[in-house]
Amino acid sequence: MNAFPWLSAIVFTPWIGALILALLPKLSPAASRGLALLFSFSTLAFGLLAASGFNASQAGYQLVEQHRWISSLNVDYHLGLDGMSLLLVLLTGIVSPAGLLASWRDERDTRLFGLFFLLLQGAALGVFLALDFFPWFLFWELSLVPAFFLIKLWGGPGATRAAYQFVVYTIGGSAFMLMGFAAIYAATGTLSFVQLGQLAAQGQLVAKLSSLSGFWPTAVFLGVFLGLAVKVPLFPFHSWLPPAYAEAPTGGSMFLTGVMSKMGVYGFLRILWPLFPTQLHAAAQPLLWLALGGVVFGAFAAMRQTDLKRMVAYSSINHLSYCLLALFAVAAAGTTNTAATSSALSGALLQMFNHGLSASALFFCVGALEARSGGLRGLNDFGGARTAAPVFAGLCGFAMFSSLGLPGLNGFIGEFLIFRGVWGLTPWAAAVGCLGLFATALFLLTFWQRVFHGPRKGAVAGEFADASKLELTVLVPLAALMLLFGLLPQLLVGLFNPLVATWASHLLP
Amino acid sequence: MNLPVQLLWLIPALPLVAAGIGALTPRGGRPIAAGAAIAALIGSFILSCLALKTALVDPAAHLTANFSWFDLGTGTFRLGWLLDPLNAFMCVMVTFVGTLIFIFSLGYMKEDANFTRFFCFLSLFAAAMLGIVVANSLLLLFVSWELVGLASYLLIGFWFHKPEAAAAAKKAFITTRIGDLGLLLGMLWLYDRTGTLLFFDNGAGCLEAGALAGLSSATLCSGLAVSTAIGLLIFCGAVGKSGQFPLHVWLPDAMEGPTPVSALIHAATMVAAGVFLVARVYPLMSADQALTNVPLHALTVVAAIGAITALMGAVIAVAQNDIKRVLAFSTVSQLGYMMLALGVGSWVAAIFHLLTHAFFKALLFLGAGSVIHAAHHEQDIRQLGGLGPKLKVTFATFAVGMLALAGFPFLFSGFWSKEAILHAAEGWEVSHLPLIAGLIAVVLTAFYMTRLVSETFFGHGRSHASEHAHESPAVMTVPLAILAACSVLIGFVGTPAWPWLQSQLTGEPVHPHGWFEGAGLMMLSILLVAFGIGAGLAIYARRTRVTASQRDPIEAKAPSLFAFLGARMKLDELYAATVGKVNSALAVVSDGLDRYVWAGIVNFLGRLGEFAGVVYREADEEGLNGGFDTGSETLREAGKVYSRSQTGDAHAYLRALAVGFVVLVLVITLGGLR
Amino acid sequence: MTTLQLCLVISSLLFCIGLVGALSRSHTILVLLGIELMLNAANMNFIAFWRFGASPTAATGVLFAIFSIAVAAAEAAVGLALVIAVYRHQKSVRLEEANRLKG
Amino acid sequence: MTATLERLPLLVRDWITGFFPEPVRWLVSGLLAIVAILAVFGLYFAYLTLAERKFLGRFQNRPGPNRTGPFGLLQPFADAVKALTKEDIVPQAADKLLHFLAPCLVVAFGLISFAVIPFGRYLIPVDLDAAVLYFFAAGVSSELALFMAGWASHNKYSMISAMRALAQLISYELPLLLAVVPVIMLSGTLSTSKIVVAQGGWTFGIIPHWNVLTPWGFAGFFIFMIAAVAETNRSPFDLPEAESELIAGHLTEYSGFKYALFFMAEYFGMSALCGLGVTLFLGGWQAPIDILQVVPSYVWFMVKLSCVIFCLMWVRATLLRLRIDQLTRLAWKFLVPLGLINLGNAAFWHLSADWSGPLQIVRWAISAAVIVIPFVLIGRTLSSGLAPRTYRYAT
Amino acid sequence: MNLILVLIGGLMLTAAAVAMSLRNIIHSALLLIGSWLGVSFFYLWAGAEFVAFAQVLVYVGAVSMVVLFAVLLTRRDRQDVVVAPETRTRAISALLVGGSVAGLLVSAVLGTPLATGPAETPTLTVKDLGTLLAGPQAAGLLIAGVILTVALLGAVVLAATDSGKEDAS
Repeated sequence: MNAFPWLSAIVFTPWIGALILALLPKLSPAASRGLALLFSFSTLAFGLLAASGFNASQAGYQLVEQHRWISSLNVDYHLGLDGMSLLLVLLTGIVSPAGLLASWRDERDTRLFGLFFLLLQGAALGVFLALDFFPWFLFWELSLVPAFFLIKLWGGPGATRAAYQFVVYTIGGSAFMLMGFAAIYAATGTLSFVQLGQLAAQGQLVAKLSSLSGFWPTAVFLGVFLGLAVKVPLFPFHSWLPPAYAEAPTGGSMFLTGVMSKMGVYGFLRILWPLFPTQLHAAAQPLLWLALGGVVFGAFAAMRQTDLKRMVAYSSINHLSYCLLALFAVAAAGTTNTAATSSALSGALLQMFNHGLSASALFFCVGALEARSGGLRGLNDFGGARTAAPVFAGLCGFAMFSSLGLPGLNGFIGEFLIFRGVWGLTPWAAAVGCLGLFATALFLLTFWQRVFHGPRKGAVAGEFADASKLELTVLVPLAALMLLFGLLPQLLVGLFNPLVATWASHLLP
Repeated sequence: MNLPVQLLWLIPALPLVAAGIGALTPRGGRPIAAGAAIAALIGSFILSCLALKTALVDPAAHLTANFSWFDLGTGTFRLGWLLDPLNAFMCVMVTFVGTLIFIFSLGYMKEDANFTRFFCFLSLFAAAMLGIVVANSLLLLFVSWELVGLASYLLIGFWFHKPEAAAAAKKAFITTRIGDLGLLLGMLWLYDRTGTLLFFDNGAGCLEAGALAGLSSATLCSGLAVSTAIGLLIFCGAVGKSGQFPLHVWLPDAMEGPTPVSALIHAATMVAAGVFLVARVYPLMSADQALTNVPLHALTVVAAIGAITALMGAVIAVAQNDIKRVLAFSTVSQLGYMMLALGVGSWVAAIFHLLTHAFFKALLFLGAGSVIHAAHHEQDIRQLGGLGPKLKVTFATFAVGMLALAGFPFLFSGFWSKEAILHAAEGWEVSHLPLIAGLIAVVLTAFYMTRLVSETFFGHGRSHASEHAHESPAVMTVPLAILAACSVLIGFVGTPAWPWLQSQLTGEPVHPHGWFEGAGLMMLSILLVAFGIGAGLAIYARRTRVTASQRDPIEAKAPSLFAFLGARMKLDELYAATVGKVNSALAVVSDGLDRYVWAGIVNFLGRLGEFAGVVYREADEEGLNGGFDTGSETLREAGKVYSRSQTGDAHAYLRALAVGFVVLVLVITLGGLR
Repeated sequence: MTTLQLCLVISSLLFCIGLVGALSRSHTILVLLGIELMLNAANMNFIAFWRFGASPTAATGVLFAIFSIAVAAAEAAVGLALVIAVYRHQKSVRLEEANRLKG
Repeated sequence: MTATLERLPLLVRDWITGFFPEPVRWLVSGLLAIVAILAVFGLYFAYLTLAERKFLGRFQNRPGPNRTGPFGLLQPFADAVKALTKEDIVPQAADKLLHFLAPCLVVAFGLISFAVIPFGRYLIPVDLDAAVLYFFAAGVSSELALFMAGWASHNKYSMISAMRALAQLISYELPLLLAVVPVIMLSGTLSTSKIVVAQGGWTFGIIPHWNVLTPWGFAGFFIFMIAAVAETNRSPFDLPEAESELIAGHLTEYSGFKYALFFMAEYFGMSALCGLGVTLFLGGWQAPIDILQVVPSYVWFMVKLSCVIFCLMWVRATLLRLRIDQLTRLAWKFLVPLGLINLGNAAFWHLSADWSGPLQIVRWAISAAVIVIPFVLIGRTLSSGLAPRTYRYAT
Repeated sequence: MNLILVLIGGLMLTAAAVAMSLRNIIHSALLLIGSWLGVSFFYLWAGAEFVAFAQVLVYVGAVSMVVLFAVLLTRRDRQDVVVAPETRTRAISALLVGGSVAGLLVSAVLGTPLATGPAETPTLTVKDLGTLLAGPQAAGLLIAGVILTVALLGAVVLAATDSGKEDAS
């Protein structure tokens, strides 16, 4: 690979787009939409280019960019790409344009919307690529600002409250994390994930933290854990999520669920686990319960929702909890079962990607329903939509069945691998988790049945258009990707398998 | 010409492609969709025959073609195809029966607006079923298994604008999914224990001796062998899919779908999948047979479930008035037979019955479809009647099917397969209860089938629909005739005298036992059949129903029992009151936790923050500021006193300073104070 | 008489000229200027001691002079601002008339 | 060849000093420098006046002086003769001593500024360590002369104009210094010769490393030049000599050669300040392109100086005179805040000196944003509520 | 060597003494500027180049301007700059005090055996000074900065016209 800074290009191109939008206040809505979409697509393009230059048989960071940034704080501008990052970059590249297209018809200040969206996209990409806590945390917090405005300004009637709750809750968590890292910095003098990971692998991180005071390792672990757990969110830190997802504009919801929720899981895998293996191991049993709580309660709570967006939001909690379930099972078990461990981790990574695809597609469908019904999105506001709009119904069904883990579509293989791994490590957790699978099927089919089946009624009784060209543009590629990755998971697994193998073989007992 | 196992994937792939074509065909392209579906299935049929020929070259061999699906850690995850007589026979049966059902659908669905989509789903259904059959991996099987579920969901809910159909579809999917979760867990456990999900992999597969030995030797804390536990979990899947007690409730509701779909579900594809699954993993299920110190054998449970289901299905069928529901419960009952056979150790008999049942149940459902089609979608047998003379071909073929199902001696296939099962049950050492249940079911089967035929075809029409019925077109009757012929002929491949099928399935020669070895049991069952048919004729054919509202003779005798059975033993209500209640309670609890507890905690913390702010403000104003005020006041007072020494003349100050300096220096230097 | 002593004598004389000016003149601005002269004399001492002191590399004297100049500038600014303020009140710039704290 | 040309002034100096005995050579050498500056800049002043008149003429679409000598080239000498032969008038009530001292001092202070400007690679009269400080110290002294002229004339217009001039000079001293401080910070020295050396080098051989080519330097250069125009009392900041209000300002009571001295001092001051601007921001005597180094450095300096001065003439011909309150407001509310922000900007630039790769672009972007955003914001705030003037009785 | 010093000192002292005795304030201010310039020449002579320029910049450039402005702002007409002669008693007392202080200081200077440092002028570059100011003496620099800022603000507040208060008094 030549010296072109691919990763910086990935991160900053959306921001450049945002800057251009910011500097052209007189831009027409159509032009600003187009511009935003163009820059949003850059991630996919750069991501694919980076993937083409990516050596998939190697586990370490590639295309690394490291430059001294703030010498006095020992802070580097350090970007790197490994399989996990690449996976999430590609996911961002897919979800972001789709999210922009989802709000294509929103006439409210399109330029600003595109601007915030691109800002958000760049920040998320930065989180996925940064290898030093300082830039990482900058990106992490920067992502909140545009997200806040996206929810507040383009959201539904309860958006303001939801946005505040979202931001305050997340910042609250982040504050703990920041304090934790301040302690780490005080103890070790570095913020580089790579160096900290090496320290942790040699057991020195805990020793150095302990040298400050005995309770620091635990306190720091808890702080970092809180910051990440709120972001994912891990049950019971999730109460900001349903209102935020429900009130956000469709594009925002898609991005929130498709990409931002992955930031938390990514943090767990990139930071918490490598840096605090022993603490995580010690805490894994109760955490396992929490993850299971997310799986089960998320699914059952979704069953009770009458707001479709809230329902999908709860399903997100459920799906993301699978990822954490896998991680915690691995952490709880240690290194005894390499096959199960690699299964669980592969599954968690796949699940991250697949959930991004299917959940954002589901949000898109709900958004489309909302657009047709003039803002209604209750479970009982529809009926018989499949008669009126068969193509749309079919595509929506694709997303739904992908989400409930139908074999042959992408959602299944991740869940299967997670359950396979978790079963091998902590069988009872897998058994309890099955309850979530069942409930997911139940509420998604209820959704499908109430909205699409039966006689036409509610919002569908009148005029109800089938999928428009715009919707087809978004949904057909998404559906095709779901099918593709369902049939050929190797396309994704191949990217991160060496990484997973390394993880599985280097676990601490 | 043989079909190499590497090309076995073509068999499910052809209908899958047809499904794709059907999905992309617009509504107007009826011939394309239907043609593609039928042609693909005929192609699959031909390939299946070739595959069968290949398999029968060496019946004992398991031909496999495995390939890597994706990398997993240091290894890879592999899938594969399998060819042995078991799935070769299944392929032939599925494609053959499926083809006939497809052709029948041409006529039956002629007027439906969504004709193309129907064939798309049918093809998908067939493809998924064929996928189950040819899979050499439990995961691939599971994938196809779920696709079968999806296709059945789509087809049962084909007339989704009817709320009942939509509800039935959902019920089918959810109920089978409960079983599937067991299957999933079993699969996970199996994978975890053996490290592979391939059935046969040159000695490394999970159904081969090495793996099985490990599975049956390990025990759980309760003394149960691991293989037993895994087997039972996998059996859960079969229970769900094959409509076994207690998960049979979806099967009668599935009658909401179009009749060819019912035929396909009940005869060739879906319900057969469960039996096939158990037969496929039979080595695993029976791995614990050799153990004596275990509390439970997997097959015992299978036999018990099978017996219960066989009996229960037959009993409920007696009190049903919907022509398709009677057949549905007969299917439940017959599937119970098959499970019973599997449980008592004769998987061959089970497969034999599966094959014969496929033909005559397809025949019966298609016949019922023909009747419904002729009678303008009237399904209640009380409203029908007197159709015999009007629908001659349908009547004749239906009668053949009825006799086959009832096990009419010698001529009909159902007799032979049922005899094989009863024979196996007789030889089971554990208990004779399954045999007794089976025999009771024999009587009931003969009885309710006679009732069905009498009510439908004898007497005279009791409604406008039945009076103006007319025979279906040839596209529907020809498949009926073919199926009728097969229902008769198929039985002869597995008679005790010439057990060709059995020997081909097991791969070792089965010696024909003499005519009289099981003659006692055979005579008993013949008598029972005769009794059942006689009773039926006596009650229903001698005095045919006159009006639709006339009470059933049995209902007249035992109204509460009849109502109980008619309501399917109130099992649905029971489930709604237990499982459903628990489920919704859980949902309410989850939601409530979320809305009140977590949100409450968060809000409480927020309030706490506000409160702290108030406290700090008060402390600031009262405490700190107050202290400063007092201090300042004191200083000011002090200043007032001190200010009196100030005159205000700057020159004077400066002068004083300078003079003071001089004096001080002089004092120090001259006074010697240094 | 060494060079250092010469420097010190000059600065002492400058200081006293400033002092005499400050004491004898009644115009406030001139008083201030006298004081400035005294400050300058002090600064000269710093520089002289730095120049002929034990360790010129330490540069303490120079630094002190710099700070002193800075503070002197501040003093001048404030002082003259005071003069203007007083003048505005009393219409006079005579120092001895500015002996009331209340205006 | 180039080296010889480069050293040519030194060779000439050494040749001349060679005629003198060793003990007085240093004195001769110093005197030579003074004489050279007087000669060169005297001539330069002479032709600047001509050039200004010519250019102003062109700007106003008239030929300018063209009668005295070819193209009017002898006009300056004619003017000089005229000034020398005019009567020297001293008002009755004037403070005679100060009236005489003022023009002398103003020229003297204008001239001593030249001592620290590096005219070429080897051409710097006095290479002081604190040269920039010296320059400003010399610069502020000329304010004194201005005050003297105003006070001594015993004329209220002169007095008001002197007060105005002082207010203006003090106001613009601050932005001028604030614009210079970043350069000192970044090059780490007060020595003008080292500042020029620090701006040596080229990226790709064509982009010189002049301070003006950085965000902070660009902003600094403009602040510097605006302040410099004000410091030299030139249009549009020529309020002290606003003839419509103050007749001729502090020059009212001067005539003849004293008047000419003030005029000369103005041009000397302008040349010196522009010379400092060239030194600090435009790379001094450095060639703009690598390969153009064959041209001697002092030529480059004079070319740059002339360009800058031409720009000042252009400005004079184009812009209107400001009102006194607008003038001070511009300094205190616009240039000073901008200068302070630019100071922070330069600090950022200094701290981010080791950023490389794409961070360089980030560095540029941040630095540019830091100066552009306040520029826009402050500019908008100040100009808000100001509409184009409308004339009630004109249509 | 000493000749130059005596010259500078004489110039400076004369200027200061004359300035302190002149009646025209403008003239005394201008003469004082000369005296300050003399001080800066002394600094240059002593080798403290930076302090010398700072002295010129601050005293000649800033303080003198403030003084002149103050003078011009505190007069009603042109003749106000010529102040009345001081009373005899005051002048005599001032001279007495000043003379005694001068005697004291000069005798102290002459009577003290002072160590003589190096004859060579010490070199002190601006860079050294800057390093000292930004490093060990940073606190002093900051404090001086704060003092200057506060003084500036205070001066502005004091000198600013506040017509309302003026009327009230």
